[in-house]
Amino acid sequence: MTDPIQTNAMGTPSRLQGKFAAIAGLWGQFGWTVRLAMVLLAIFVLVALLGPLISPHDPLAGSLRARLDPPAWQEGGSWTHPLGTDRLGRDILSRLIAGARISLTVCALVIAIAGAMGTAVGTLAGYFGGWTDRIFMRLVDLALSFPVILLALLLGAISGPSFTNIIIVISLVLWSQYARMARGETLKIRNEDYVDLARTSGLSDFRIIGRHILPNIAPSLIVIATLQVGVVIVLEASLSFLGVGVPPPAPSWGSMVADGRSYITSAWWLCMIPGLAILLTVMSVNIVGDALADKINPALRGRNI
Amino acid sequence: MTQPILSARGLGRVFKVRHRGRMQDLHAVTELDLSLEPGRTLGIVGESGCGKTTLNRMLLLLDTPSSGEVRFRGKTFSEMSATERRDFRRAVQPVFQNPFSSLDPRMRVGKIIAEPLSTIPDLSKADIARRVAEVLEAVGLRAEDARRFPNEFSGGQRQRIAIARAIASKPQILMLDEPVSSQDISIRAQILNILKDLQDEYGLGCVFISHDLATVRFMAHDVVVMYLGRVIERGSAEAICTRPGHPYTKAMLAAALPPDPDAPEPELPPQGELPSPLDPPSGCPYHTRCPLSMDVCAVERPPMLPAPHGGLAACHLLAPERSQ
Amino acid sequence: MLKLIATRITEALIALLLMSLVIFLLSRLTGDPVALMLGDGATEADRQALIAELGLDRSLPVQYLTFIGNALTGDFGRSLTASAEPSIDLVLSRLPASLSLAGVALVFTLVIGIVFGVFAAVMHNTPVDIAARLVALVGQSVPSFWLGIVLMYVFAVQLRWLPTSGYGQWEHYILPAATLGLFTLAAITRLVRASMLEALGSEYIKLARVKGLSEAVVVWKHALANSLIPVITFMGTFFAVMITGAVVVETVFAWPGIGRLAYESILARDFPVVQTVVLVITALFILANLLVDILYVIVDPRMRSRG
Amino acid sequence: QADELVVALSTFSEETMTPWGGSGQRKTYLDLAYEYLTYIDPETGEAVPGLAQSWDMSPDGRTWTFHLREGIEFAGGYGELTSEDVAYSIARLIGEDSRAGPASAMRRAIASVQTPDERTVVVNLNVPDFELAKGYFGSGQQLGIVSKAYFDELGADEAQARPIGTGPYVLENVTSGSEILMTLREDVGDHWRVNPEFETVSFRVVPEESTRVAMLQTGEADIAPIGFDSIPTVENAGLRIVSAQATWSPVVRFGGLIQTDPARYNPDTPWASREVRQALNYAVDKQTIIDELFQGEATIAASDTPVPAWSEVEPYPYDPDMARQLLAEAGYPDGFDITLKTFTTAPGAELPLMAEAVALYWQDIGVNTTIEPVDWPSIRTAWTQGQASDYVWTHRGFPFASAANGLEAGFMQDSLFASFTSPELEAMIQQFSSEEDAQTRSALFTEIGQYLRDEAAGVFIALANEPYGVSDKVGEWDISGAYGWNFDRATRAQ
Amino acid sequence: MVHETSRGEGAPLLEMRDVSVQLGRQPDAPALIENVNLAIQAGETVGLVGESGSGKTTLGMALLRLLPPLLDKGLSGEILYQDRDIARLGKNELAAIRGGEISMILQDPMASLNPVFSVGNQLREALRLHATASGSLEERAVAALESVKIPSAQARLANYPHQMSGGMRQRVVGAISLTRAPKLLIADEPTTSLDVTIQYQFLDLLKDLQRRLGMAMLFITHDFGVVARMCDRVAVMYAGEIVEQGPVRDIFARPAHWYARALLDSVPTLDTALDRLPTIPGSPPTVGARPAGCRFHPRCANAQPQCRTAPPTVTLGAGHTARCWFPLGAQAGAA
Ligand SMILES: Nc1ncnc2c1ncn2[C@@H]1O[C@H](COP(=O)(O)OP(=O)(O)OP(=O)(O)O)[C@@H](O)[C@H]1O
Ligand SMILES: Nc1ncnc2c1ncn2[C@@H]1O[C@H](COP(=O)(O)OP(=O)(O)OP(=O)(O)O)[C@@H](O)[C@H]1O
Ligand SMILES: [Mg+2]
Ligand SMILES: [Mg+2]
Repeated sequence: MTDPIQTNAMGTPSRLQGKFAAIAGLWGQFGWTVRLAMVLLAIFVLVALLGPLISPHDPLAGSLRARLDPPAWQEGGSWTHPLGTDRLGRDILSRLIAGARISLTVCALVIAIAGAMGTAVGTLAGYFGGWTDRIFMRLVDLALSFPVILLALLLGAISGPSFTNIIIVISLVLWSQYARMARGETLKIRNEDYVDLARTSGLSDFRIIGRHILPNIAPSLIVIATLQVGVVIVLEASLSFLGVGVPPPAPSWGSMVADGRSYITSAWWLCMIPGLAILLTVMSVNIVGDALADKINPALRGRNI
Repeated sequence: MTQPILSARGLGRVFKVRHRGRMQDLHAVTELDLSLEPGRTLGIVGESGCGKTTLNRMLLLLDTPSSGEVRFRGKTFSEMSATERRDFRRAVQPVFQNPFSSLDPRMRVGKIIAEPLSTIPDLSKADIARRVAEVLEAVGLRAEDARRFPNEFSGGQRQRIAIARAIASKPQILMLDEPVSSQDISIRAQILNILKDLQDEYGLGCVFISHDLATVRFMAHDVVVMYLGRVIERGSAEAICTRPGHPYTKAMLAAALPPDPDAPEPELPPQGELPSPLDPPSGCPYHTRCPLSMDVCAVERPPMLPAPHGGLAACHLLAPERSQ
Repeated sequence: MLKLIATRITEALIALLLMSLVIFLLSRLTGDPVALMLGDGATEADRQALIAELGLDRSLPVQYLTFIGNALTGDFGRSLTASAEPSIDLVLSRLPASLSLAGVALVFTLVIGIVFGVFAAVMHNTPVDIAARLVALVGQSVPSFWLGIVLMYVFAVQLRWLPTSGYGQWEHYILPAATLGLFTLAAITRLVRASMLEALGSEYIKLARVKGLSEAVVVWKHALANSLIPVITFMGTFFAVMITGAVVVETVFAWPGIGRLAYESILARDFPVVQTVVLVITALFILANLLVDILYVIVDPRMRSRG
Repeated sequence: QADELVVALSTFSEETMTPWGGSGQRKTYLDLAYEYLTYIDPETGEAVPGLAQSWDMSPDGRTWTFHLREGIEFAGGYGELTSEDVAYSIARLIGEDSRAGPASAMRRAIASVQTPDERTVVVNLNVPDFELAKGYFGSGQQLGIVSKAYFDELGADEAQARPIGTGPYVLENVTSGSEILMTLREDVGDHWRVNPEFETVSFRVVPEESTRVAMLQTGEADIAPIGFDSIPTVENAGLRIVSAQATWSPVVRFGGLIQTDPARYNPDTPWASREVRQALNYAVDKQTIIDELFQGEATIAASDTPVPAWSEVEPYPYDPDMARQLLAEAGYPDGFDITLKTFTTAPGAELPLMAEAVALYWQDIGVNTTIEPVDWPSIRTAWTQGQASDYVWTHRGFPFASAANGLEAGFMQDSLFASFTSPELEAMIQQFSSEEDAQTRSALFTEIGQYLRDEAAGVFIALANEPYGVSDKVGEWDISGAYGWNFDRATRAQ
Repeated sequence: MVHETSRGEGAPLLEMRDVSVQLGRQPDAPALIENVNLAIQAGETVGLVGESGSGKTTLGMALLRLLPPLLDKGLSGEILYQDRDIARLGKNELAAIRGGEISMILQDPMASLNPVFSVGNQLREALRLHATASGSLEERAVAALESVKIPSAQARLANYPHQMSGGMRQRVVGAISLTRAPKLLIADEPTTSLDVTIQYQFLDLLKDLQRRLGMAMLFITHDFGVVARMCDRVAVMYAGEIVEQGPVRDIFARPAHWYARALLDSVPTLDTALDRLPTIPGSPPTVGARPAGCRFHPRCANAQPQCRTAPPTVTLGAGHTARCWFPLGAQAGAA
């Protein structure tokens, strides 16, 4: 029995149910690997969001006396630090949780910046063609293939590793992929008859881009964005290794692995646990991304790098 | 004779294309004249690549002619004021061949149909909704369908939506570029009937583009036959489909196979390859395929000459000195 | 074809100029080599003398133009730190190590990636496919330095099959090449698998089967030839990925390549070397892309008529 | 092979082969080829005879006379060592094109060099230097003696690619960025100084520490510098650790305390107050840092730089309450914000980690620390340009080759790398530099150490060792203090 | 015509018995085509007409087992060719039948040629398999192109598909498909993407080749004009079923199924000016949503309650059958 007042407040129930059914239907279409990956990702996001609430310790506070404690199940470990402690005696689990938040923030910001930049460039280039296209695309070619890591190092060396730098640098590496994708998709959609029809209806170019082009290229861009989450995490880790990653003491998963690398034989959990977290997350993201690509635009499958 | 509502004079379109490593001119449409009177339907036939779509896009002002001009109510686009341009956009509406690409998959049908209305000032939401319902019913769909998305419709239904959209702004001319060639036979007949009804009901003028003479015959009053970007014959639909004057039109008629196992063999069956528009033949563009080709055909391009059916055809055989 | 190469080279030169400017400006933003070269106890007068000696007292545009002018005559300046060795010599001496490693990684990546990709596609949804996809997934999910260290510990320290690091014999190539290549191997496997699946469903494959061709010819000739086109497109990016990876891998495996040289000279603010490394890398990259373009024309006849 | 000693280093620095061609870091490999006028006794820290058999100093410390050992042959048949060679080596080291670290200071100090005979070198100084023999001319510095004949014969360009010295090894081959291979001189027979056992010494550059550890574990390297945290790993692998004792001192330096130079003095920082600086010292539990981060391979530093003479100075104890109290007295009962910049060098890979540990302790007394990793050139540039005035940074101090020079470089406003000055301190140093009496000098020196400690010129953490992993292929090998690697003294295990 | 001389008394060249194709192996999976029974005699041309989505291509693909894996798993029934059941052959046996015994021209000439190999390369590949032929490979390739009336055949061998026009490509596909003189050719809408004048010429060419090689043909199309010109017999498909089949003249003159009749009527013609076209209301059902009973009944002008149950197959003349409760011809015959 539905309460009429509640129904009114919530909007038409049938539509809500419809949406729910659609999501459930989509869920049903995926295999168990994809579902597992989705659950893992959901946990990852949840952990990142809840962060400080569920973290057993302050991720930045440590005690040198309790450094390099092994995980609880190892000999010498204790449940105070279920995953052990790091080089300064900080709780690894707490840092992992805080790291999820940092990684998520980096991913979100990079994808927002690179996505916005790339989409703008790609869409304009694709839509207007001609010189705009040529200039923009040369730029993209350059950015896409130039070893931006050197720029990253320079930037890092100049102003020191900082959160802003990481995001700028990774965005610089990744925006071009969106640009290429957005351009390709825009070219396709520009030739769709409904764009011509919009023009014969007297719509301006920018309204056409806003109304027809962007909504239609969005799904492909979302797929790219999904797949790039993994790229961002791995790239950040590499930059951390080179000393220009997320600056300490903030724990990013990448810097945790990088910092723990010398302990691979003496205190394996230092780099293995965050390494595993990266592996699982990135794998999940890629699995989900591939599955989305299959549903949204099969041509994108396997095309990300 | 009434004043034409839409006309073109000396219309030409040259594309620059890269071919064999060089930039070359591709003459998609050349020196084309036509005029459309209110309430009449002009059929344009020709084989693939002869420039039909290019012509259509120029008439719709989606593409700029390389030469010649398009006039709407006697004025070229550059002569029109902003209001007149808006009037033009409302008065001339297209329907394209592919109903799948004509409808934005992310928009509800109602919004798609309302798009041509969105540039009209002083139109209330209710007015728009009413108009959308009206046109949906006019093409045989239901008003509720406005809330659905295009992917919930079959090809035939989509083409109806495209037509509904085209008539939403109460246009005076429909530009129809092969509106049924992607449709199944049973659907094709339905759409053709709807278009014909609309024509009668609203007194719409139409430009009907097709490669199928039989459909053109059914839809159009007058017919223009194009070959390699040029008009080679024009006349009434009945005349062109029964007493064509140009050998190419004859070949087209012959190739349109009748659904009759015992149909007689045609006298002038088509032959030869369609020449590349990048490298059009000299003289009469058709002479390379024409079974009746004469020496002069390769040298001199025939002018439009009066044909026995009362129209005009560009064939040396119709020259007064030869027609006897 | 010639025209393609000509336009490419023109574009390349513009790109080079652009790149050199960017690097020039960036590298001069903070930190200077003078501070590093001055011994403890040096005074302000020492500093000024050294600055003048190195020509760092001139205005930036003058410095840049001098650099470009000299570069045109083949003189890329001398390293500021190492007793003024010509920076181009330094770069060239490190180049073979990088190129040979990239070459080995490339071959390794291509051969295994293509074979994996093809089998995964042909045996779609079988354990083979799943295994290939897993490898591809893992390959794209691990940071290369981590992979490098893990591989080193497993194969060199634990199993003692291979040397940990160093440069010289063929054994030295295996671990760094594998580390460097795994990421691209994964990418190529995915790419080949996806485009093979696409190709196997295409009409021309049906026609090939209709002809009565054996399955091997259908797969390895008809489907694969088409699937290689996206792989070639990827090759352009491959180079960039290699350089990125090289900085890391060369550090981990003590490989004397230009990635590490770039990294070290950035850290030392050795401007001429930084500039030269970047220019050489950019030039190499442009060369690689030119090669890719040519390869394209060879593999995809449709590109030929585009001139 | 058993005849080869493989040394994995974190860097070759510049790969140049002349003593004046670059930094002192190259001494790791160059010291196999070049020798010095004097060597430093690791026990006493005093100079012992090297290529110079004996030396005299004029009482004013302005004239030094070195008497060369006889019968010392250069490698490659370039003849016997003469005073000409020494003069040439000095001239090159202080020449305009020299890239050696002490070049500029030596150029200022040396007025002339005379060679009255084949075996005698007389050095005239512009300013008194009572420690020239163990300082600039000792094995801890860069005055390796080259053969003048060799340079005359081949010309400067050719000759500098290949080191020809009196040392027991010659350069065999360089693979840029990868390996420097030294082989034993054929005529090494009865070398005056050492009796090397390894036929070849191969230096490999391996920047990544975990790779060096792996190489030790697999036996690919015999000697390699490692991080403190790798000590257990290396020991577990059955290898031995040899540490260079107290070769560097991790310290936190304060910006803007060049009180005698208005351009580099920033009185507005909280740490401009001595109480605050002391508080920041009291707040840090240095012993725990040493036990945990340095694996016990260090001792608490009382003052700047590892100097034996300062061992009597009492370090600040760990006393957070005292620290809080001092802060309150200085007007910061709730603490303040501070930026701590940090970087890595070799040795000194632990500096960022130490920075984090220090930050943890400071946090305890309410000093809110932001760590900012930078790289060494940035900070060094900011430092030389007097722009490092509103933050503090981690640094590593090195032992003074000569006390006077060290003090002048670190605590006089003339020096670009001064980290702390005050009028009293400069006066003390001046007095010390011109004091001719050894006893008084020593007392003055200790006084300066005490002053630095009391002023809390930095947060002195530790005098740290430099651990090396050593394989069981190596029998005896000891590293003597700073800059004395002694790879030519390494023996083969039985 | 050929079939008059070659039609034997014996078994047909190819016979489909209850062929169905489902989306996968599960018994309740939706079927793309259902219980198709169709026989092709040696040398005859059978037309298969129907609207888009009715299952024509699926049927053609099923005959050569070219369906995508999922559909191939859902194939049931028997496809008897000579003494073999194609539905049960393995990969190698299929390769042996394809090209030499049964060949196919695919729907889309633009996509049927591999874009990265030259035309000559692709042609020679097929020729090489034709062991019995004489002459050098090169000569045979030229001859093959000439047989499909491609001018300057020698030069064309070096061309790549994208360098040829659609009509030319379709002829190359024809040449490749016919190199090994198959006994049966399946032509899946070989002319839909061609211009009318080019289509006319290609149809003539096909007819000519068929006469020369004496092969049978299954000609898939949706164009009644083409059927009339090319075929001896015709089968009409609707929603995955063959609703009517018989000799061409019978069906054009006296269509029995209401669908076939309506379809024939709704085509505009050249010689008469009409005001309105007769139409079939609604649109064909999609695969998952096909109605029970007679698949056509929701759109049928003559639908009766009975039509909701599966209709019988009625015979209306020699080889002329229809699946309808109320066939048109039968009423006429009864009257
Ligand atoms: N944007 C363009 N750039 C270059 N060439 C073009 C362009 N648009 C059309 N063409 C060329 O112009 C000629 C006419 O094309 P158009 O599309 O007008 O033909 P059509 O008669 O509509 O053909 P179809 O029946 O295939 O639709 C063709 O040769 C075509 O390749
Ligand atoms: N692989 C597939 N998976 C699912 N459905 C399919 C598949 N292939 C075809 N279909 C569906 O099966 C039905 C029959 O398709 P088929 O291609 O055989 O029709 P057709 O008669 O050849 O149509 P057309 O005239 O358009 O070529 C269509 O509704 C199509 O959507
Ligand atoms: Mg067209
Ligand atoms: Mg089909």
